[in-house]
Amino acid sequence: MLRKRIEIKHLTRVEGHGGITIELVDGTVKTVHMDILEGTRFYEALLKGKGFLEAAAIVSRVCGICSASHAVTAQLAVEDAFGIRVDSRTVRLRELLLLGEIMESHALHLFFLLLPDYMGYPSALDMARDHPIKAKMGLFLKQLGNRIQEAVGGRAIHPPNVMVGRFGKVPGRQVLSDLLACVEDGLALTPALVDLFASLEVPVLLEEATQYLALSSRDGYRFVSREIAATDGKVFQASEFSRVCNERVVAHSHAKQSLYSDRPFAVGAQSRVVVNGGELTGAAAEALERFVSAQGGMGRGNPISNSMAQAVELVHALQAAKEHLVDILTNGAGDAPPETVIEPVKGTGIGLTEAPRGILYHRYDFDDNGIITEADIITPTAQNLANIERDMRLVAERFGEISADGVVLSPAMGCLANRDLSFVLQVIARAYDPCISCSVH
Amino acid sequence: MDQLVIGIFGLTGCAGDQLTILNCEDELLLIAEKVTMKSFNMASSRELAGRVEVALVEGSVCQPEDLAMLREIRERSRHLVAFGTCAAFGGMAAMDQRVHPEVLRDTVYGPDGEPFEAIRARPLSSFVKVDFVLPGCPVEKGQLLETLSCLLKGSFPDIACTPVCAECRSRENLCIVLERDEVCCGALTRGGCGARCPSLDVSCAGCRGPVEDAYYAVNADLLKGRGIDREKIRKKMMLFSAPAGMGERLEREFD
Amino acid sequence: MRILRFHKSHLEVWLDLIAETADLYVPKKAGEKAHRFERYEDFQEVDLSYTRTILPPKKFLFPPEETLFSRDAGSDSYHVPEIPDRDVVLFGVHPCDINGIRVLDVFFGSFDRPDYYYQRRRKKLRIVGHSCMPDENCFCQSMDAETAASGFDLFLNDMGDHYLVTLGTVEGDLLLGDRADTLPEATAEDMTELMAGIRRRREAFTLELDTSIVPQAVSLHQTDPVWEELGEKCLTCGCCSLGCPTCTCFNIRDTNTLGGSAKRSRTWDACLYRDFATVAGGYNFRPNRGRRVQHRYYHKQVGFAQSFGQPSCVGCGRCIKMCPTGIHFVEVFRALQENSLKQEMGRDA
Amino acid sequence: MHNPYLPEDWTIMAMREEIEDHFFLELRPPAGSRVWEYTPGQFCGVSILGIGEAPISLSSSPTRPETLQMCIRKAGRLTSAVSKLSVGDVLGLRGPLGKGYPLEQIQGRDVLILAGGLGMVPLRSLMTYVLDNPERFGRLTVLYGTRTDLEFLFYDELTRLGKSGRAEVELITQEVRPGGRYRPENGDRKGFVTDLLAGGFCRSPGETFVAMCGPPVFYRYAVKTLLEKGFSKALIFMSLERRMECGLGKCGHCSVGYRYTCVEGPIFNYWDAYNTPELIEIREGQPWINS
Repeated sequence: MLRKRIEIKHLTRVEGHGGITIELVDGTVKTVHMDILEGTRFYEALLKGKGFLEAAAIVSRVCGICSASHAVTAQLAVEDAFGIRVDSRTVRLRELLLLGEIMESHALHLFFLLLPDYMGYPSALDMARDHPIKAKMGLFLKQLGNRIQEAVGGRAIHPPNVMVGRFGKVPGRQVLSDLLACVEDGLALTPALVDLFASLEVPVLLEEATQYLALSSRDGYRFVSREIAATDGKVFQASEFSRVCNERVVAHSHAKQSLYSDRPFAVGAQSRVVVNGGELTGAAAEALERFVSAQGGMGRGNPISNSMAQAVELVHALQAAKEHLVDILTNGAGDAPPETVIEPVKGTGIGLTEAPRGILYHRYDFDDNGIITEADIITPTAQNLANIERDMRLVAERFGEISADGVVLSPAMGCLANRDLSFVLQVIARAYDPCISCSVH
Repeated sequence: MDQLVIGIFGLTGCAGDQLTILNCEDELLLIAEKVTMKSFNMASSRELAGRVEVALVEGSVCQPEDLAMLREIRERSRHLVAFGTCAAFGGMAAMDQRVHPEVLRDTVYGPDGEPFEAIRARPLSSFVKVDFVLPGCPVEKGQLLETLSCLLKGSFPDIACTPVCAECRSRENLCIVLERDEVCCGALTRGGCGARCPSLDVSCAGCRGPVEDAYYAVNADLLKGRGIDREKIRKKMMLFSAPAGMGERLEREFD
Repeated sequence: MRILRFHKSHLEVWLDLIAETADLYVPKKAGEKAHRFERYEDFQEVDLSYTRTILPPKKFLFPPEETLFSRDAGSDSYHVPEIPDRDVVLFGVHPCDINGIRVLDVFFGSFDRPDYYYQRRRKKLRIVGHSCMPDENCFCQSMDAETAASGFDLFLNDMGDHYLVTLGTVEGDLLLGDRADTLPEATAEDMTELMAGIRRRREAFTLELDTSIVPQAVSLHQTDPVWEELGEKCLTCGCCSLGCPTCTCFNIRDTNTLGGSAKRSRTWDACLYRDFATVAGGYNFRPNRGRRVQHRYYHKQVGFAQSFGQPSCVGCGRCIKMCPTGIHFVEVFRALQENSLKQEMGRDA
Repeated sequence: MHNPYLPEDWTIMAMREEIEDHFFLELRPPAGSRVWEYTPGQFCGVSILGIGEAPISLSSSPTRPETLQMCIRKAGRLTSAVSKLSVGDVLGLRGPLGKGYPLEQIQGRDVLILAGGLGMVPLRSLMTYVLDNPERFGRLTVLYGTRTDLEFLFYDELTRLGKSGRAEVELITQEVRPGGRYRPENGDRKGFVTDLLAGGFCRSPGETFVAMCGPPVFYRYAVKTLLEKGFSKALIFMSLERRMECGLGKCGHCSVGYRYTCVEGPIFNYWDAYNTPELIEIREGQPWINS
């Protein structure tokens, strides 16, 4: 019996500490583990006994990259529990904040974590020396996302301005019009952005049928909704989500894993584009069409397409941010936020958003005083873990034996040609843009 | 001149402080020009071993692996910087030190989980010598750049240790405690953020960690005197203002 | 001094005119109860009925943060930043704050070492005073600061539908423009009314500090338990100092840029902060909270007077109003005086 | 208008590690400028822009006007940075600051210099000044004590001076360490600096001018002995350390009671020191004002 073990101790250019272990016996893949080595902070336990006012400040610290999503999702959960309705400006500002986060996160991933793989550099800073224009485009888009988050959330990371029912201070007219000007500059970059990512040879690693889940909305391409759609045609309500994704503890990882009908599923940019792509308009819709025609569709199970979906979402985020800014500037910016009287009610609240990496779910149970008695946080990366392992297993089965022994992948694999299996596995992991802090919280 | 070699490491945390380095979009290329960044796993696949002049260590020690890594980093580094509030004070994960970590573990992982060693989050200084503390959740970009600039000159920066109130008053904000009778941790908390939250009309959560002589009892009395519920005060102060090891003092001064 | 009659209906036109040639700052509402001196933009925002602003006018002369000088990478000369050339007109300053500025003038001009940065801003500052009515925290009359004998360019006495404007300086005269020569002089009746107003105001004070024995009370009771009690009550948030019209302590600190340029700047500091008296090497001359509070009280009422002939406190009441834990400046001295009285009686008995 | 916050760029001409972590520096003024006029006992602001500024006593005497000398102890950020400089480098200087010794008052008197540890740094300035003006002063006595003999500053200079007969010099140390400078053959003694005061070494204590500098505990005991021996409250001068930033009596950090030590000090006579709140705690457990 010939045993082989491929071990990647530390994944790089992902957020957090994670590794990959694969065991092959006589050329057959026995186990594939995405090892999540990150330390646990026990957020769900820390939340117990805390007041509803502190929830967002606490959970935003789960992750530096997705902090705005966590903050907004927490407030949505609180508002759901207490039956608080927020005004339309607050709704728009929250979406704007999430769009800023999408821009920052996607630009970071596309330009800093992913592009170096395609261009053959160990890091974006190395790449920037030879390709300053590409680097600057990435930096500009990333900075724009941060500017939006600073202006709306009060800080690029862990936004303190997101409060229950309102914003602490609504950004002033001047701030918003400056942002609008920057967004216009960003929109002017979109053709170059789409050209850049359309020019990459995206290797088709896999074409196995994949189950995608995303929040669905019938009024445009949105990041907040209380309905979840699966690509098998089923639609679920927020309250059904924890049952649907069925999160459970696994032995090899501090992160839990999820299964949909006992099978792995994917969430994230690619899932959103597959589920809601029809709602895209303008340049974002055109970009999607271009990527689809180049790669034969987003929903064909190739995880590498996730990056292209992120590029599409970057274009969409710029368009949507403009729309929100124009609306807020027209209908009143900077005025005092509405006073909301918050009366805690005993019960349960659920918050759902599309974080950059997919569906983010918060559920809190409150007592009469608004103290949290039970908390549940299901993060997108945790949902994706089982699917990442599935993809790795499939790739390892297909290419593992030959490439691990030094035979390289075919040139048709684009940037993956001449690379060994462990590199390919890392590329798969990075394609999901995993956020390990989120997955272990 | 030899380039300054900095190592960037993350223990258990949210990566927000490392992300703050990448968020210096305007300065990033200049930083890359002047500073060699080693072990910046989040941004680079270039794993560089060897000694570093300065190690920026983010996150707190939450598991035995963190501790082993921290000790290795200390060995490799001439200076070690506690980078962010988790590293400096234990951060959010260090609150509620009285609760046994196994209770927390079982709450999150339930009876089915494979038992792993659960320890409570501790700041770096509980285990190794820390040469400089750059607090913040996340660290302030300006202070980060100041630290890097100062390190290029061979020194650590001169960072204010006055409370958030100093900056809040200088910005002529309305005092949240006086005007709204809300819990605000400004007087307990290190400034340097420009009173970011009170300037947004949001009370200070204490995310930059406590000033050297944080005085919980007075804060508690003051807020209780304004009719704020005792538990509310305790909870708010627990978030950040009472880092690992100080929580007990808070409890004591509270009763 | 010449006093002119100025009808309020002309105020807006006048302010607009001043704003054309100078940087004009006026009291505006900040939230429900507070005020700030802010740039004049819209006459509707001007609220001259305010009691006190959050920060006193010292922010215009001694800003919370000020760059002293900088040097570019590779350069061998220091660069001192310019300040705007236009005059700064502060409109609606109350007598306590005018007297506060007089204290600053004395202090920043002291020891044959005038403060360069203060002086150059001071030269550009024009002060238009405004009469006021005290609230429960005002005790300026106890500190001899309830009227401004000088220190203003113009002073507006509110007489209902008109002002009686006292001309203080030629710059004040110029601020009035052509009006200085066309406005009617105050009549004898006006003066009677003005005097009556001053009396009414004097009677409106509810807070009083007997300053006659303050120096003795402070000097004789350094070990009074009141200081330790204050130390226990003080948050050392520093709000009393930062908001004080005559507190002037600052920190000097250097900062750098990646490009290699560096600057030295100063920011407000307060003697209540722990590290205020810490020397290099770590020794702290005032590690104890009570001592720090005591130092502040001593310095305001006694120490400053010993050096400069008058206490630096002008009785504006900001430190009382702004103390989150309710430490009451006047009550502290009362307690000291009572303690000394008790001791005396104890001795007699 | 003169801007007293701006430093001048002086050049390091000589630099040596006098004792461990203590660096002796000799500086020359910027081209076209001359060394300031100053009085022994004054200090200056030493700075490297970007790192900070620190108050440093002058160790040289205005009688030797070509350069300024000082001795910097590596304690904080600035002094650590200074310790890494070398000859030819530039240092920002601002001064002279503070008030030095009242030279008119010393005129014609015997001078007793009493130093504890690092206190020798500013006193060297006065010592040199007195030696350079022998016609204006009476007898010079230098008594210098340290905790260990590793800490003797200017040892060779002081020993030479003692042997020259121009002054009476006595060195004493509490502890002899390997590699230290203690040499019994030079007359060095073991013990406390106050031991040196035991003998009847002064012709007329009441008329002698005393300049002393050292750590707080040194003042406490030395002053007591001096007063017992009949030295005058008005003629005992001490150099006191406080946190000085601006050196102009503005920033407030050095203020004690009603005094700004950076402009009214750092040299105070005993009476002032005793009667200024907080300035010095002469007697243990004493309140900060002696009423």
